[in-house]
Amino acid sequence: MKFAVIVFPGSNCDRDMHHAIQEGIGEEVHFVRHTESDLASFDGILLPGGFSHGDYLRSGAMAATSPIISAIKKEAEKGKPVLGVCNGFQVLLEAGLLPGAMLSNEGQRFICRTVELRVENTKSIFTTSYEKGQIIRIPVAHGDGNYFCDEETYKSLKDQERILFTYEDNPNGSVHNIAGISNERGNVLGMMPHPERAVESLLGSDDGLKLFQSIVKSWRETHAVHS
Amino acid sequence: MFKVQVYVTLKEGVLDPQGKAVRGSLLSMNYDEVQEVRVGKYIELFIEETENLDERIDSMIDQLLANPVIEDYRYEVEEVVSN
Amino acid sequence: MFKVQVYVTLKEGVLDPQGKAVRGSLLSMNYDEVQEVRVGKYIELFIEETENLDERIDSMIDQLLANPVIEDYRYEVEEVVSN
Amino acid sequence: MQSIVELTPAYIAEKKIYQDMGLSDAEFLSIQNILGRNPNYTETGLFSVMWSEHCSYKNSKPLLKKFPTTAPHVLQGPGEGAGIVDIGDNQAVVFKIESHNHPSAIEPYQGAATGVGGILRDVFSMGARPIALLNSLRFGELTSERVKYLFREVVHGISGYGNCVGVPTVGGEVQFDDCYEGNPLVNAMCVGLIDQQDIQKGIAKGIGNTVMYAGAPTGRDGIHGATFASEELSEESESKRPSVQVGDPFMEKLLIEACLEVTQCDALVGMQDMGAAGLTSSSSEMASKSGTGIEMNLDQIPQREQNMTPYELMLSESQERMLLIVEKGREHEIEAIFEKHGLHAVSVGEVIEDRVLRLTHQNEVVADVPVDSLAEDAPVYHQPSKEPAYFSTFQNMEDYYPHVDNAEETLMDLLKQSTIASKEWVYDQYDTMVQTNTVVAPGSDAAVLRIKGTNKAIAMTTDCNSRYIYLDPNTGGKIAVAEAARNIICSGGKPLALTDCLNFGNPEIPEYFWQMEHAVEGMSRACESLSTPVISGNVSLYNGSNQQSIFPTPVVGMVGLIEDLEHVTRQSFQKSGDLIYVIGE
Ligand SMILES: Nc1ncnc2c1ncn2[C@@H]1O[C@H](COP(=O)(O)OP(=O)(O)O)[C@@H](O)[C@H]1O
Repeated sequence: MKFAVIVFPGSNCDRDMHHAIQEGIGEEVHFVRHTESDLASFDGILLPGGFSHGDYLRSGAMAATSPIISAIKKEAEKGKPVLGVCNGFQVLLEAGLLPGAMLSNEGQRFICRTVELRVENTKSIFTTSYEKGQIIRIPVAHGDGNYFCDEETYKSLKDQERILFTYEDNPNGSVHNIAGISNERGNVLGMMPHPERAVESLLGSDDGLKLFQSIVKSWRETHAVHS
Repeated sequence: MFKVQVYVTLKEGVLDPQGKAVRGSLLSMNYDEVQEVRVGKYIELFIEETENLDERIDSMIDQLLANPVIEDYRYEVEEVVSN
Repeated sequence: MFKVQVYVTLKEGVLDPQGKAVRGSLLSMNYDEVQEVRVGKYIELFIEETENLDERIDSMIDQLLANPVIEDYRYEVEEVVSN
Repeated sequence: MQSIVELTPAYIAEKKIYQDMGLSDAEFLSIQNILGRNPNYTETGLFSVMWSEHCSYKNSKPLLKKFPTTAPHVLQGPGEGAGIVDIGDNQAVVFKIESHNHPSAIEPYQGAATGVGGILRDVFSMGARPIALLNSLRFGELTSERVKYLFREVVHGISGYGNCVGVPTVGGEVQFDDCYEGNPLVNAMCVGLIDQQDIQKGIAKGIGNTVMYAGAPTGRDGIHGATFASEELSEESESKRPSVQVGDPFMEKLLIEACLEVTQCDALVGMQDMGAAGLTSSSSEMASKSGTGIEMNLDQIPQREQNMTPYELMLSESQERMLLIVEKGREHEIEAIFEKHGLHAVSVGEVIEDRVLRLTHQNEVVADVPVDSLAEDAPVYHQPSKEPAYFSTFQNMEDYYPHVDNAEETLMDLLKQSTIASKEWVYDQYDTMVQTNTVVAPGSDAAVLRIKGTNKAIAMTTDCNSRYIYLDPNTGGKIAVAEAARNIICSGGKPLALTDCLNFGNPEIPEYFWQMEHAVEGMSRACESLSTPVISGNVSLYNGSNQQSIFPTPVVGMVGLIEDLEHVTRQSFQKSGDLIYVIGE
C-alpha cells in the first residue's frame, strides 16, 4: 500500500508519520507538499500534526486553503482512507471534510502526555484490528484540542457510529469526550491523539500500530487481486 | 486605500474556554463585578482600491478569517489616505 | 449592567507574525489587493454596576487583558439592560 | 521626514554620547586610536555592541580560559555557534546553552520564546538538526503575583516556541529563591544531531563571494539588546527599553528546514545566525575569523519598517534571520531553496580583501572599520577580586546538623517546597515527544533520546544548585558539574562534555567577581577529573536588582552517550521485590 504524508508549512510530525509507516508497518510512503494538486497515485493519505502556518488565526485554517486540499477531497470521494492527526484533524475540520470545530483546551494550556482512549467502534477501516471497548494508550500534544459540535451533529455522529475514539479522562474539554471521528462514509478519520507516536514499546506504547495495520488490512481485502 | 476592521466573535451557544479562563482570573483578582467575558478577534485589513470591495471582503472572511461553524463576524470599512 | 468592548492591538513597530501569515495566505488565495493585516483581540466584558467603572476597567486591562509592553488598547462602554 | 539628522562625530566625542551606548571613556579613546579619527554615530554603535560584555566577554574572558576545552572526542570547542562532540558512526552531537534573562524580566513570554529561538539557530546554523531543548529557570518565591506571572509566562513562552518548531523540550530545572525576585534567570539549551561531513561553520572565505541575508525582515526590535543584557536591571530599563523582540516560531520552522537543505548545497561557504548585535556581530565575526572583510549595501537589507537608519539596521535584534556566504554566481541556487520553503534570501554584499566592515547606505559609505577591531580587539578587564565577608563567617561556623523529630512531617514539608515539588505543571506544557526519539521524558534524572538507525542513545541534563555555589563557589562549582555527570550516569550514559551558562552579578564589584572566579575554578577542576571538557557556553553578568545580586548561578548542561539502548535506566522503581542499595558515603 502506498501512503502520502502531506507536508504543510509548519507541519512537524510529518517525519514521525513517515517513520511510523516505513518502520512501524513496513509500507511505502512519500512526502507530498501542500502545493501539489494530484494524489491519484496514492492509496492512503495522511495529514500529520504540527503547527501549519504557525497555527495562527485558527489552527488548520490557513492550511485548509492549500491547493492540495482539493486533491484530498477528490481522493476521499473515491473512498480512499484519509487520516488527519492533531493538526491534520484541525485541517480536515477547517476544510469541511469532517463536521465541527476545534476550540482551545479548557485549561488554556498546551498539554503533552500519554492518555487512555476507548475504542468505541471496530467496524471502521481504521479500527478493525482493535477490540470494541479496548483501552489503548496514545500520546496527545495540543493546545487546541477541545472538539466542539452542536447537539444535532453529535446525535448523527453517535447514531452513525462515527465516534471511533473517546478519552477515558478528558484532557481538553472536548464535547462528550470525543477524541476521534470519521465522516459519514467512514473513510476519513480525524483524531487529536498521535498514533504515530505509539508504534514502539521503547518509546512507551505501541498501541497505535493497530490503527495503521487496520488501514492496510482493509485495503488488502479490497485490493486482493493486485497484491 | 481602505482600512477594514473585522470583528470575529464566537457564536452564542458556543462555549468560550478562553473567556471563561479570563473571567476566572479576573474574579481571583477581585473584579467580582465581571459577569461574563467573551474573547474574539479584531483584524485590521489594509486593502487597495478594488472592484466589488464588499463582496471580496465577505469572501475573504468566509473563506479564511472566520469559521462559520463557531464564529460570527461584522466589519466596517473606512477610506484612508495611503502614503 | 454594562457591556464593555475592548480592542487590543499590537503597538506600531512590534512584529505581528500572525498578521504576516494571514496576509501570506490571502495573497496565495489571490486577494492581491491586501496590503497589510494586523491581528488583535476583541474582548467583550459584561460588568455589573460598580464604583469607578472606568478606573476598574483600565486596571483590568493593564493587569490582565493587554500587555502594555507590546500592546495598545481602547474600549467602549455601553449600558445594557440585564435580564 | 526622509533622513534623520544624526549626531556628528565631533559631537559624539565632545558630549560623550558614547556613554549612553555603554562605552567608557577609555574604550572610546581606543576606538579613536584604532580609527585614527572620531567614529560616526553608526560606527560608535557597532563598537558599543561588539564591545559589550554579551558579545566580547571582556570581563569573563580571563576566567573562561581556565576551562578545559579539548579531548579526542571534541570536534569543535568554544568559538562557533555551538560545540560539537563525536558519538561514533560518523555522527556527532552539537549543543549549547544561552541566557535570555534580561528580556524575560521585561516581557517574559517573548523573552523566553526568543531565547529558545536563538539557541535553536546557534545549533542549526552549524548544519545540525535540533533534536532536543532543555532549560534552566530561576524565579523569586511563588508568593507574589509578579513572580507567578513571570513563571507562568516564561513556561508558556518556552512551550509556545519549542512546540511550534517541533523540537521536543525534554528536560530542565526550576528553582525558586528570593534572590531572583527582580531578576529571573531563563537559560535555554539546544542539542542537535549531525553527520560529521555536514558540519558547517560561520566563515566568510573567498574574496568576491556573495553575502546573503535570509529569513525575517529587519525591524527596530531589540536595538541595543546586547548592551542591555550587559547592564543591571533598574526602573529605568523598563522605560528605556527598546522595542521588544517578538518571536515567530513558524518562520523559524521554515528557516530550520531551509537552512538544513542549504547545508547540503555546495554553493554554501559559511552561515551564521544573527543573534545578539544582529547583522553587526554575524558579519564582523565571520570575516574576522576568516581573515577577510565584508562590504554590505544596507539598502538591500529587507526591512519591515520605513526609514530605518544604518545604525538601526546594524543593531536590530529582529529574530529569525541568517547571514550566508555563497559562492559567487550561484546565488540563485540558494534563493531557490529558500523560495521553496516560502522564504527569501537576498544578496546584500560581498567578501572583500580589505579586512574591514564597510557599509554603504543611499550611496554613501556610512561605516568603515577594521573587522578585527570589532570582533577581537575589545578590551579585556582583569577585575579585582575580593573574598566576601560572608564567606569567612560561614567557613568559621560550626557544622550544623538539623534535628528531625518527625521524619514524615519533615519530608512532607520538604516536598511542599516549590523548588523540590513535582515540575509536572511545567513539562506537561512542553511537547516532549515530537520527533519520536524520547525514551526517557522529563521526570527522571536525565532525558534520554535514541538515535534512529542505531542502537545508541544520548542522555542530557541541566543542573546547578546556586545556594551551594553561594556558600562555597569552588566546591559548589564542582558539585554542579558532578551532579550533571551523576544524572547522566544514572541514566545509563557516559558523560561526554558540557556547556555552561555563567549567570552572575556585576563583575565590577570585587565580591561578585570573586564568586565567579572561584566557581569557574571549581567547575574546571571537576571537568578535568571527569574528562568532560567545556565545548560551548554563555555568560550573563549584571544579574541583580536594587543593589542585590542573584546567587552565583553557573548552570551546567551536560550530554552523555549511551552505547546500548539496553543500558537505559530510569529513576523510578520498576517492580516490588527489587532490592534498594545506597552507594557512596
Ligand atoms: N523547566 C523544566 N523544563 C523541563 N523539564 C523540567 C523543568 N524543570 C524540571 N524538569 C524535569 O523535572 C524533573 C525533576 O527536576 P528536578 O526537580 O530538577 O530534579 P533533580 O533534582 O532530580 O534534577 C527532571 O526530569 C527535569 O528534567
